[in-house]
Amino acid sequence: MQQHSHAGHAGGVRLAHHFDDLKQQHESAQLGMWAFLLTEVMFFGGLFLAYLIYRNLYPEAFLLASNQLNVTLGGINTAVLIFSSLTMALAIRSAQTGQGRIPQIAWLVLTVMFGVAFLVIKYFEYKAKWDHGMLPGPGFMAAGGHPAELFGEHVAGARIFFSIYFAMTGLHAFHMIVGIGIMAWMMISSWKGYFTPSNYDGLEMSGLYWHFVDLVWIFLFPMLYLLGAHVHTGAH
Amino acid sequence: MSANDNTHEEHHVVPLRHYFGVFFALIFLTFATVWTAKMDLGVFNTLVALTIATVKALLVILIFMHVKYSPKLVQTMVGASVLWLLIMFLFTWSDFATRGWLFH
Amino acid sequence: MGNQIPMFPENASTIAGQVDLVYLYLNLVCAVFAIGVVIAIVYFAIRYRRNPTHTAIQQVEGSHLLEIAWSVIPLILMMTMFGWGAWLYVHAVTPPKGAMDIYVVGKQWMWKVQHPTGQREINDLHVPVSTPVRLTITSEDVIHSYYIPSFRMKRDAVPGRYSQAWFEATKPGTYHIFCAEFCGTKHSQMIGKVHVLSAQDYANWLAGNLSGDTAEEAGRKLFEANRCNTCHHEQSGARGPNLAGVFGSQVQLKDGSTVLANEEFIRESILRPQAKIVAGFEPVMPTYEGQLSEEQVLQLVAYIKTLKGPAKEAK
Amino acid sequence: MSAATTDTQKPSYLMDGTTLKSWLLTVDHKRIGILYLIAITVFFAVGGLFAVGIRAELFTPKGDVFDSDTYNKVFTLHGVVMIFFFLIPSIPATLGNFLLPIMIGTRDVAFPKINLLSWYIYMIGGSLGVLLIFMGGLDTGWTLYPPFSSTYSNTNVALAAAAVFISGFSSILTGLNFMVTVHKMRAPGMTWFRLPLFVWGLYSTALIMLLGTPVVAVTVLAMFLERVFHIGIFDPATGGDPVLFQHMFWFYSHPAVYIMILPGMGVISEVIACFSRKRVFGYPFVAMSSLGIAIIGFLVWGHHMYTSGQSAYVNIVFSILTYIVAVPSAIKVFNWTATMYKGSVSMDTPMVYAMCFMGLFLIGGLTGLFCANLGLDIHIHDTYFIVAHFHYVMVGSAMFAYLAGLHFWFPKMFGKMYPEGPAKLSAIVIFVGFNLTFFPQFILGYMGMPRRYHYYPEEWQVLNVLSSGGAMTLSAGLLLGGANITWALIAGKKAPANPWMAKGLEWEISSPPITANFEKIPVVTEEAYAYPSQIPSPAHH
Repeated sequence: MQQHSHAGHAGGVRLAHHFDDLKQQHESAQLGMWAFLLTEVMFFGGLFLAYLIYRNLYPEAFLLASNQLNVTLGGINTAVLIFSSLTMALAIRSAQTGQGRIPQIAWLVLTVMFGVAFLVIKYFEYKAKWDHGMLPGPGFMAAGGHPAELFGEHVAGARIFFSIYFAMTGLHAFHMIVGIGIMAWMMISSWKGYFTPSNYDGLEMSGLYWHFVDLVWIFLFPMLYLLGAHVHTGAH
Repeated sequence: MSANDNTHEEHHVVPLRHYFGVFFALIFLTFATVWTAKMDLGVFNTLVALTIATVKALLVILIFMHVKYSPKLVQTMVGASVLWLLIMFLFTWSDFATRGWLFH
Repeated sequence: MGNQIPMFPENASTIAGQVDLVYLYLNLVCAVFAIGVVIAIVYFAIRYRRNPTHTAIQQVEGSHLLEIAWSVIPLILMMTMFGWGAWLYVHAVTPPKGAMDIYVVGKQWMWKVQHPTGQREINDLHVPVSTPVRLTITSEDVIHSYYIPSFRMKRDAVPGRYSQAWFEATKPGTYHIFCAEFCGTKHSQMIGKVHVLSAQDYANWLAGNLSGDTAEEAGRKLFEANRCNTCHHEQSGARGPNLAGVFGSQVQLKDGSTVLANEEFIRESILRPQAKIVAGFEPVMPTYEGQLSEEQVLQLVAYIKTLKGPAKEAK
Repeated sequence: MSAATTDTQKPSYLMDGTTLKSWLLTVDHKRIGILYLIAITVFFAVGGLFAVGIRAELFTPKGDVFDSDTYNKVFTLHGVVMIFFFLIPSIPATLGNFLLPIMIGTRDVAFPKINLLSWYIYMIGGSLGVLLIFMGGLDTGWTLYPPFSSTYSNTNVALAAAAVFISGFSSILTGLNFMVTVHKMRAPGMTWFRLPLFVWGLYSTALIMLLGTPVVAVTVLAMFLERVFHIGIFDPATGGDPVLFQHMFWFYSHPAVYIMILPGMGVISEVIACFSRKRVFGYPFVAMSSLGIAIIGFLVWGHHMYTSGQSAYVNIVFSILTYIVAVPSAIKVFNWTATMYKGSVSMDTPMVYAMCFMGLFLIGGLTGLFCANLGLDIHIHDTYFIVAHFHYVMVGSAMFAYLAGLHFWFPKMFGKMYPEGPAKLSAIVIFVGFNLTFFPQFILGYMGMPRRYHYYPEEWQVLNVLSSGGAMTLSAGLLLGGANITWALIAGKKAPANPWMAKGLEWEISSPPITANFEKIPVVTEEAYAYPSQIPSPAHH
């Protein structure tokens, strides 16, 4: 994450000493950012792999456990992230077309607002799971506990589902928080007038990061929330 | 899309209607995926959900993230990341899928 | 310690000699390559050493022919290594039909062995010579690995599942058993001896070590104590599938697929009954996870294997 | 293409600011390379001490130096320190950082601040590693297999996981920087097929760092969560599958072996070309074999899991792929040998190391074929055969290449020469000690001695004593070499810009280079290793 923001910084100020021209600087920043995103894909990929394997090992348990997630809240959050991606794209576009710093900052503020909204909704989802004892841990499988009653036979598989659920969404939320920090930084840079139609690397790279975080959610939503949506168990 | 021509791709300004088009497509596909998920399609539930997610991802990558207008190198990297994920998935999954098989 | 350093462990199973043969083949091929290259390096270093009288250098760009030759020839040789090794491997992991079953459970830091005839031992393993023995291996805690160098046999004991290995000892004697996967403090003392006995000695050993129940017998008692037969019986309307003759058959599952009823399947069906539901039955069986030890599960498996019956309808 | 004179007005990078702050906040890739060099040397010494501990213990079959718990910690920490804090960063972060921008003709790596950041991340990870030694240690083996690591071990697994996780990001950032630098920062005329082979090696390494390291990071993270919060992903007691951890772990950790060896192979290409005064035979094949190793190297991880309960069919697939990945390595060895043909071979210290490397890599690589063999590996897996094999590759090859490179570029890095006699002597002592240490282990392994054993049967004592004696010889050689280099740093003779009459952009600038590397960015007009057919001057140093 840090190297991303560094790249933005180098681009934002002007040409760094070791580059020949802005074009080389821009291409380097762009390639570097994509290389970073590639590592992010592999990073999340490890957890996607765990999901794939355990879903095949415990298909029933995964359906039941998925059913416990709130599709409405998950869906709203998906829409919220799509909104934020749009505003992010528009923030970059306003820098590209030289509309000055006010539109840039306005779009960034909207992006951050959507990001915060996402996290607030996520907080309430987490809280609900916490209250129902769905946090994976030794208590999860305890006889008489809520998960043990709900999942019965499938409590082991359900525990793995929730382990993966919390690991993936937690990691995703962490990326959102970092993203909001980057957006705040971009607002400051924008206010200082760093971004011009000829050089707006920092904003562009932040945008790539933000869209990537959105991308992860695009896959998490159906995999985690919608998996068991067609099974009607009565809970929720 | 002449990816070799670096000067051309740089600072490509995407028309507003493309952004809004993608945005509405994404919202529409979100509704579609929730709607189809609530139907019992058997094995196709997963297939439909993954297809829709992939289409959404492609829209974001190509338009929002400008990969459609980016140098070939960037496009290669996007492809490589998907390929490497698939390598990891495929080999690991094939272990789990064939563990029960024995020679006779 | 002899006056010369041995290079090979004892050759005491039907596989051992073949593994040594592959080893020798690889040694031969690799030695030819290694010595060839080393001679070339040393020769070039001397022949073309830098000195004042020899100042002309011939720049050689490269040669496609050579590149192809030294890619393809090693590749072909390596494919023979692969083929031989894979063939041997298939042989080494496929137990012959009718092999004697012995159950091995690893635990920090000992090997617990259960014979089909009821004898149990810790760390030691007594087997008859010239008899194929099939090991079903699991672990109670961490990953271990059951390793008998003289048999060239090794298999990880993974908690939560069964691994399978087999050997046929060829020479009476006593050989090392090691744990080959690091498992904690006394990893290097999780060792034992395998005693390969002649048929007569083995019979004597069996007679001298009579224990209460055979594995099947212990399994039958567990089967009754847990009232498994309330559901698993042959009358129509039974809540669970009839287990007579089920072992080794292809079982039709609810989701339409079929599965071979092997040890792993039976183990899973006891511990996680909902994982695979047999066609025509409801998922009503409770789990026995945590209620049976690994050894007890093995006893149940051994018992269910003895249940002979028609079971043709399972086809 | 004239060599810059050494007495320019501009100060060398070593003299461009002498305060501690000017070093700790530097963004100069050369200074960062030196910072890495210092840190890595310290970790190498720490890991080496643990190695001496292991071999001291194994002089006798019964434990008499440590108790079993301590022994388990000693070999685990040896592995963790050597792999994560020495071998993986060794050549890329020191020689690579120093030379990559110079060799492709630019002023710095693409992201200098990220480069410094990666050193700090490495230092944080490394400090946690040092803390680990004093706070509970670690006894899981460097492979950290659950459920032992996640549930049963009584040592500080969480801290170890944090150290590995954090240092992984240092590796990722270095890889990212190198990848972008090679793509975007090459001097005019420096086409891909004019790149020195060391750059090809670093580039291939960078790809592995980018594609593989994140996976081990997330794997270790999941294990950490399991250990600390008992969430249950790999633990069979909660329905998890420990073999999944092994898949995810080796998906990175096998390619990581190539992170250790690919840059070393690049160094050897440079050294052999220079001291044979020849263009590397079959240059494009050597270059492409690096990429080939990097890519195919991702398809073979399952050969670490032949006995783990992995599907027999998948074992067969992994076995054949493992044999295929050996082909590019073979290509390299043959081409290096052919490079010496009709050259003018000079046995300076770097070349001595390079020739030792070739011999040891031959053994290390060829014994890899034994381990790839399914039928054979069932027997030798997790024995001393494996230990010997990977030490031949990681120490015999990677470390020898590192020493070859260090002696080759030492004059460039510090502007001083080292005494040849002690340097060559130490190379020979290290070579002899190394073989004495590890060759007997092949025999021990085939006899069936499992790795990570504290006690062993008495019949194996002779071979173990040989091995331990070799380790002491090896240590003595390393101390001699280290002392020689240290002495040269203080009192070495001044080095000319090009003491070896070598080709390559780094030899056309002053020793040590100025901060900006080049007075003026060079324009490259010729192939790499364009050595003339005549030896230009007899005035060899």
